Amino acid sequence: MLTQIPILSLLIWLPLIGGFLVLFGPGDKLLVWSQRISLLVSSVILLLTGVLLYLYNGNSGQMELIEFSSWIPSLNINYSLGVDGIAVPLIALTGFINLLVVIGAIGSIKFRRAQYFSAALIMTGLMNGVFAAQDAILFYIFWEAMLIPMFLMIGVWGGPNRIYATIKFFLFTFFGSIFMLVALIYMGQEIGSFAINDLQKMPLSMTAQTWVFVAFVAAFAVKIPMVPVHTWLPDAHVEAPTGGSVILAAIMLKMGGYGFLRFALPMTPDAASEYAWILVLFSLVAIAYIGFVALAQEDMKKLIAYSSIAHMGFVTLGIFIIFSLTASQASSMALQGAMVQMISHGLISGALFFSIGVLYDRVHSRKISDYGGVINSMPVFGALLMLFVLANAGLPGTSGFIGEFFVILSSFQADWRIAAIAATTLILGAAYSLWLYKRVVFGKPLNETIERLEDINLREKFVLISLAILILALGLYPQPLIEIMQPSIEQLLETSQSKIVEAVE
Amino acid sequence: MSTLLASLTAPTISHDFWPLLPELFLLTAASILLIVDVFSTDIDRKLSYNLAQLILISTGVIVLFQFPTSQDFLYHRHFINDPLSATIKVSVIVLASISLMFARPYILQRKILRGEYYLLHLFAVLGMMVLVSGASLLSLYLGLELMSLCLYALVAMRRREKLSAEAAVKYFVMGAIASGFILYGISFVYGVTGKIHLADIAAYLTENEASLTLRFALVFLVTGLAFKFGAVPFQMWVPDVYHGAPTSTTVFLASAPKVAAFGLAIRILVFGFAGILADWQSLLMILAVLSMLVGNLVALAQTNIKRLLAYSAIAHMGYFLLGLIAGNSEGYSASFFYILTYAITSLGGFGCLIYLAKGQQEINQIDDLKGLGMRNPWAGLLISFLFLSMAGLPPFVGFWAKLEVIKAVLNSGHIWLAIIAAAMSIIGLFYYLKVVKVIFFDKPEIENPIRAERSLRLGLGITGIAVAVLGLFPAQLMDLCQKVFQYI
Amino acid sequence: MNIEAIVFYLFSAITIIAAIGVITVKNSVQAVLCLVLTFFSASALWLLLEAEFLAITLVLVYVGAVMVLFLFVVMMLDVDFAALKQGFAKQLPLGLLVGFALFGAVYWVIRSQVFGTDKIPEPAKHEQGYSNVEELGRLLYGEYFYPFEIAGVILLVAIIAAISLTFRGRRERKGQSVREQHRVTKEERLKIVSMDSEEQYADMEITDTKQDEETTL
Amino acid sequence: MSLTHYLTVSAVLFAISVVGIVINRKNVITLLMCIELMLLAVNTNFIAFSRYLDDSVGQVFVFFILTVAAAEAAIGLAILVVLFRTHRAIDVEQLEELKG
Amino acid sequence: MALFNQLIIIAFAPLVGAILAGFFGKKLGKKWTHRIAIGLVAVSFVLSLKFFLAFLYGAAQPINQTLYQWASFAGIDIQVGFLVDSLTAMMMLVVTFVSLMVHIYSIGYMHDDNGYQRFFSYISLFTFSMLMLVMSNNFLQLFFGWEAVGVVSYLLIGFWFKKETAIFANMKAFLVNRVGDFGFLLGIGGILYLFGSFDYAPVFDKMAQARTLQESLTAGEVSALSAVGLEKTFSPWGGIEWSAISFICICLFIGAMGKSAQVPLHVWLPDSMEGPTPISALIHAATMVTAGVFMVARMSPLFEFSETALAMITLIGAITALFMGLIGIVQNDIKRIVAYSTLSQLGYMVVALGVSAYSAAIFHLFTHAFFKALLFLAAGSVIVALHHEQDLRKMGGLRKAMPITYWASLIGTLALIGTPFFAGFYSKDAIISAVAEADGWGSNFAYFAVMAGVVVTALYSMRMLILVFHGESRVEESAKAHLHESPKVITYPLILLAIPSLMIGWLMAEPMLVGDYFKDAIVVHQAHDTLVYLREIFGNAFAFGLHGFVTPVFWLLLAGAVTAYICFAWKPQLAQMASGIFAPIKTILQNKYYFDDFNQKFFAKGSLGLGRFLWRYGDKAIIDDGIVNGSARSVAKIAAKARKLQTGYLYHYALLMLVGLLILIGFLLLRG
Repeated sequence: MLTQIPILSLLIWLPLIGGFLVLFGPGDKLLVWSQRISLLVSSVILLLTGVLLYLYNGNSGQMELIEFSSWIPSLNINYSLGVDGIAVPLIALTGFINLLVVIGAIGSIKFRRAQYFSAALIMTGLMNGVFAAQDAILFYIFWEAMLIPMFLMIGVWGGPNRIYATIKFFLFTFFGSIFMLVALIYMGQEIGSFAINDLQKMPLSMTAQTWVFVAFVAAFAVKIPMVPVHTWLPDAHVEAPTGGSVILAAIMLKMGGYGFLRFALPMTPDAASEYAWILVLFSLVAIAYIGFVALAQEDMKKLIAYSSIAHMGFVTLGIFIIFSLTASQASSMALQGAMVQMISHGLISGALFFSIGVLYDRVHSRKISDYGGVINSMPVFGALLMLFVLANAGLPGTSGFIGEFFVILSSFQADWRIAAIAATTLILGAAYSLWLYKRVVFGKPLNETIERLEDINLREKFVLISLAILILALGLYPQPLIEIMQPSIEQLLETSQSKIVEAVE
Repeated sequence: MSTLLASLTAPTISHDFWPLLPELFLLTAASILLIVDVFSTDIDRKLSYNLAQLILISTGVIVLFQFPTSQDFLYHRHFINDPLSATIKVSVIVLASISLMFARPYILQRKILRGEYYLLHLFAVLGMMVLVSGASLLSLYLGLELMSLCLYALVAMRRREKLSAEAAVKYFVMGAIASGFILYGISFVYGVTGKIHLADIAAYLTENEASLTLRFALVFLVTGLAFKFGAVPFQMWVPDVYHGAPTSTTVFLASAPKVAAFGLAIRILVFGFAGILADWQSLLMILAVLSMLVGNLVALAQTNIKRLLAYSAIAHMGYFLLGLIAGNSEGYSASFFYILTYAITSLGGFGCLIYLAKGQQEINQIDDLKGLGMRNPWAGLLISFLFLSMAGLPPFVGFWAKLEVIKAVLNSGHIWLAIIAAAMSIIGLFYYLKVVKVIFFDKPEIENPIRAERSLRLGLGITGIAVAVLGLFPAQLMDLCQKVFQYI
Repeated sequence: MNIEAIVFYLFSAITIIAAIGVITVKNSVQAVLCLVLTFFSASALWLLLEAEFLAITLVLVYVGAVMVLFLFVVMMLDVDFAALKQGFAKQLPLGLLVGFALFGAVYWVIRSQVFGTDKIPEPAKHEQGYSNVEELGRLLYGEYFYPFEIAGVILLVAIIAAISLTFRGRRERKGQSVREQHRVTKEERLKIVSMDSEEQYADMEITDTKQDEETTL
Repeated sequence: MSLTHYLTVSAVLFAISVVGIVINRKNVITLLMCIELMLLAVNTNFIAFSRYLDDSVGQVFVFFILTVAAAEAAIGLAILVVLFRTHRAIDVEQLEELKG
Repeated sequence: MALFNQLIIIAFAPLVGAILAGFFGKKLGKKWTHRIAIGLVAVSFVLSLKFFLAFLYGAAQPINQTLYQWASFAGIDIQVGFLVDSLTAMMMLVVTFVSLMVHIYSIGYMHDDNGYQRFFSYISLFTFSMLMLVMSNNFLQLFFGWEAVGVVSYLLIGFWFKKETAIFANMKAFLVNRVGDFGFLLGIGGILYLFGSFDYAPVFDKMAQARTLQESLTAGEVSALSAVGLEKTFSPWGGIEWSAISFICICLFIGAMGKSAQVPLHVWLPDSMEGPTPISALIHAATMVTAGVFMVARMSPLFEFSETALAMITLIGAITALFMGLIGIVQNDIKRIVAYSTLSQLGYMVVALGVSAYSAAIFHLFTHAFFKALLFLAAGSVIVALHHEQDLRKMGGLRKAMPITYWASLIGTLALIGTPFFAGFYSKDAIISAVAEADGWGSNFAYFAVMAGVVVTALYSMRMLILVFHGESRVEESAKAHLHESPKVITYPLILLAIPSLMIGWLMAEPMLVGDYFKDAIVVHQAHDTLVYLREIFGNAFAFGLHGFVTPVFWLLLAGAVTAYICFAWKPQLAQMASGIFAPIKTILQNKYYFDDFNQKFFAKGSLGLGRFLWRYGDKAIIDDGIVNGSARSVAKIAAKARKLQTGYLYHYALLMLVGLLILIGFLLLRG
């Protein structure tokens, strides 16, 4: 019976409908109602992702749970959904994070709460759409539409400089993706189909590939974000409300990586392989350069934001190092590393932003210098934050380790110097993470406010502990996740073979 | 049988007037309304309004009832009856009807002569209907003038307002010059080909090489067209007129005439001058690029929302032209889709200014929208839909419009145009976002909620929801836009 | 040089000089008169081109009606023509440049290599008894009935538009609009102004519906 | 007389009207007159072509242009009146509130 | 019970203890917390002892088994599993024994601390991590344990998180260790690259093949390696090529340098004394810091193929052994002296590794674990007795009040300085003789260093002993009043540790040093075997002890001890005088050769400065202000300019329209 339900459509539309229901419902006047509906919908989403994991077979590496219905026949754009091992974990992550965001918002958002819930829910639906879409235009629609609720989320509930941040965020992302749209349309109208599968198979000359690849990079590099188009991220993160930061860091950034895997690699493999070195270079810059920059931050959120950039550097490194690798084993490992890093960073950065949110709700400051000795009054919180910080520093046994480990090891196969630069994260990551922890959590209580802080309540405990459990579980036993992804990664490596055809022009 | 044969062979003078029924009906009904209005004592002219709406709807229904399935040249080939003309007629009627919804409360508050205002609307619609059915340069010209004269008057209708008068003068003078250019061009076309019927001109062009004089004439025609669209460098009137005109007129001006002008463009360029496609293509390219560039850039510097929308309209015309540049039926249908959806969007975009206007107080500055999202979340949402649609963001219809024209232009091989269009839409996004920002993020100066007339709510609702619904289900409209070009 | 050429050159010269006059003379009344002259001489040229009906129409309709309307408006508007000194010196060079360029461009496509007599010879004069009016009438009421109808509508619209724009009618009726009264809000009805204690009632304003300022001709 | 002669006259008229519009900074009425000049140029064109093509259509066209021009003049002057009522002037240079 | 299940119990019992103590400590109460924790560690200890004895009597075979598949894809299998051989068994014994002692000791030491349960949780967790490290059968798990002990060490150093110095020290420790891990990770990368596997077994198999080849064919190293396909090289830049094995070994050793605190990555260890004393004994003396030594010994099949790496190890070890000992002389903090002594002893071990005397190194590790833990715990006992006073200058004459502690310290000190028959003697003498035998690069310097180290060790050890327990009491009055011997929970571990410090040497020297206890675990090439001489003269443990009295080592030792006695007990003025004469040297020593200052100024401040610079100028100025906002600004500027074109004047509009027309015409004409 379970196999009959259109699970992917449900995952997209249920949150959307829920979101609009909350938006147009009684709103803050009947807050309890809004909260309950949001919680209910979020729980059902999580349940549905469970069903998805159950239904997903994943041995073939092909798309599964395909849904197809004609949408715009004249342009041959279809409502076509499907998932493979790359998308499934990301959808699961989305469902999970969404529930936490909704729960987290109950206490920390003070005004227009119903609208906040609805923004979160709508965004979840759209993000699921991004991961499930099998039609390039459908993908693009979700991809762009997602910006709108995020734009509002940062703009309405954000910090003092929110407007600059949110517009910057929107423009940066749009800047990248509009060229991707042109590229997609170009490809689509060449072969008369926008199905991602067809686009992946389509032969393209080197020139065309190069241009399309540049467009893809523009879109995905901004999203992920890569140096030097990363500067929207610190601003957006700092100004966003906790939930916004969490969604942004945990899921939205992943879309860049997802896009590289789903579009750039299989559609333009030759161009990608030709220019991979540039992206590898920038990934390394992200890791080392941003590591230092993170060290200098005085704002907790900014620090985590920069650390996110550095961590996402591993994703791009893992993705593009495969072109320098000869052994398929190593390529698999690199992509596995990139994927695991995405999931794990989703959990860890989510956890860190939640933690900062916990502090912010109490002290109303994000400046590191306003804290000190938090552990004296908040021991449970301190312990959990310790775990997250260490995971952020890539401690083995936490999920943060695996991705970095795989990526470093596989890039060693290409060139040990790349691995050496990437491995500096071991030092830099530990330095900025632990220094942050030292300044904020350790030490004598800085002032009376800190001394009188209340430790995390049940709601916050639920959020943080569930994240902690996942971080540890993934770190200690990543095999289930790896098993889901492996066939699809193999498949991806296969499709990413050269497809250059010197078309007669 | 014999009579049938006779009617086929004999040069017949009698005409079948059924295809002309919508125009005839509209004219007659408008004339009746004129009389009714004269004798009406109601200061609000409620009856006139209702009648006007009724007339529009009936006309629309008539058009729909006799929706043509073929392409017929009638009345000594001055009139063409084809799906394209019928579709444009219906859409113009719908747009006019919605803009009357917006106009009603506005003109009531500002003591603009009511009956005449509706009448001029009706006649403008009649002009557009004539225009899009024009099969000769003469009937096209007359239709254009009928439409334009009504619009000149509508712009000046707020007679005590300095800006309105200024706008009217500018519009009139520039419009007259543009008509002069078109006529000058037509005179050369006539001089070279000896024809004024589009079909004849097309036939001439297939038989003969186009002379320099003819191509020269084409420049004048294109200039006139560009003026009507408000494409750079013939855009100067757009911001001033949109700004100075009564907002209710701006609503109308920014929507229906654009669609009609599209019909004009198709008639002239495609029906008449398809033979020198390469020439007008390259001319339109210049216009398109300049429009996108100037429109978006200058819009960025605006603080007045009407002017912002005006410049955005200029930019949109640039995108719209991309479809025409493609020079095939796919491109034309893309442009048609673009102009239709843009008309709906801009209708709502300007309409929201009326919606927000409070009494005599006009909404002019972007900042006047402050906190709209808080004062009236529904309106805030719908208005943001409109603006985001203009920015071309999915899932709104503006996205599909942009997608189609970009697809068309890519299809014709002008990749650089697509890239410019994409780059410019980034700038475009910025100022639309600025508006959305003001709506949702800024604190309002007045906190009390907005109460608006039913017709306003209806108008805004229709446009806002249309933008979203068409965004989700654009297929039908796209198909329609493609079908109407099946005869080309 | 035959008589036709002499007439052509004479009236062309008058037309052009008068046209220049239109845009250069300072006085509007003089300008209108210049325009009248232009029309007259142009109608002479039209006669040369055997468009008798139109030539006469031009004089009758244009000079007789439109130009009189112009004059009427010029006179009616209480314009201080002294203030309307033609200050075109600044624009002049640019204007001339553009004008010449335009003319040059046009001339390039109508030059005698294109439209000379060798290319398009002048057709034979019409025979005796040919009626230009009849010819036109036949066309207008036959083949061109549809445009003709539209032209009628255009004139109707012109009437409506002109009247509605200039019509001043009775002063605004002091009628009540229930709609407006219904919709007025508290803020509009009463503006509370903070005031000093000694001038108790002085600053209190009641803002009601503003009376529109009337302008008179 | 060749066609070119007539066309040249009308081209000159056309150019004059255009120059008139460009250089006129003061009087809106002059603008209206320039427009009439422009139409005159067009009409002359049509009639000349009509003559040399030996085809009456051109004249019919002129007939309609004259009609429209009359209507246009009427509306133009009406607008002028409106302008004068609001501005108490018909100065082109004063028409600059709408800009930017 | 299957052996493998016993191993699981050994490893996970402490983890269970840690979880119970950590999460339910508050509910269990102090008493039950330590009972559970100690009980579970005791279980581990007993089972470890069983394994050790089994290996000692040659009754056991190495066990190599997978616990679970951690990750497996594309032909790469990464698992969590145990490899237990003689080396592991010995380490397990050391870890569990010392840990057990420290657990017991902590009952007394941490009695009044608020974080009592937390402390037990941490040390149990540490025990688990350390066991995972030593029992690992693959590099990933090794790295896991490696990092995990680092983290627990981090947590424990910062146990008193209100103390600014403590939380500075723990961060420093972690970061310096991370520098080592950087190398370690690259080493693992090299292993994967070279051997295509994370497991020890295939690596050792390959190396064994190479070794057989090398020894049978008497071919050179390189050709032997190339015969098994390991001849790859790395090129850091043009022209220069490093052999892959050397590269890997050096990288791995960098990891070891971090963990085992070798110069220049030693700076964290003295500072780590900010933590509670029991953990100094457990982590920073007995177990964790020796992980590096253990790792190198474990990797002996690899290191044997890299002369370069061995030479580097020798050199670094020698420097550490001598120079860190020197600092110990001028320290006044009781724990720091022991810490520097630890550094110096670690240097000895590393030197031994460098000269391929792996078994000597491991044996020293073994004995050192006992006596150094003993010394730390004894120092802790003193500290507790004096109410957390650590300054030597405020001690003295404690012998009377604290007899057990005194005797324990004495035994520990004698063992440390290498008095014959004590535990340290056997191991240290073995190292010295091995170094004497060695002829590799740097071995001469190493020999000098270890010999000089003997004097130095004796000097600072005796100095400490004398200043703490002998002479006049300088104890503050307040503390003097209730000065008494520590409670039994403290003294019992001391006694229990004193026993092996006394005896373990002559009990174990024979099997471990000259016997074949490590035959299955440690590989030494014949050409490198520096313990040959020792084997020749060893005879039996007793004879070797007697022989010890006639070696120069003993006389050096005596010289050091006597000097200490003269300077600090008999004629304290002499010490004053000496410090006057050697003032510059003393300053250098007191400033620890300025390592800390350099690190603080160059690395800490430098990276922060670099970070700030990059942020301000790279991110903010160039990217954000320059490119992002700059382009936005210039667009806005152009927009404002373009806006001016719309002048509002009709004639301009008309003009522009005409110009536009002309442009279009011109374009058309140009187009032809």
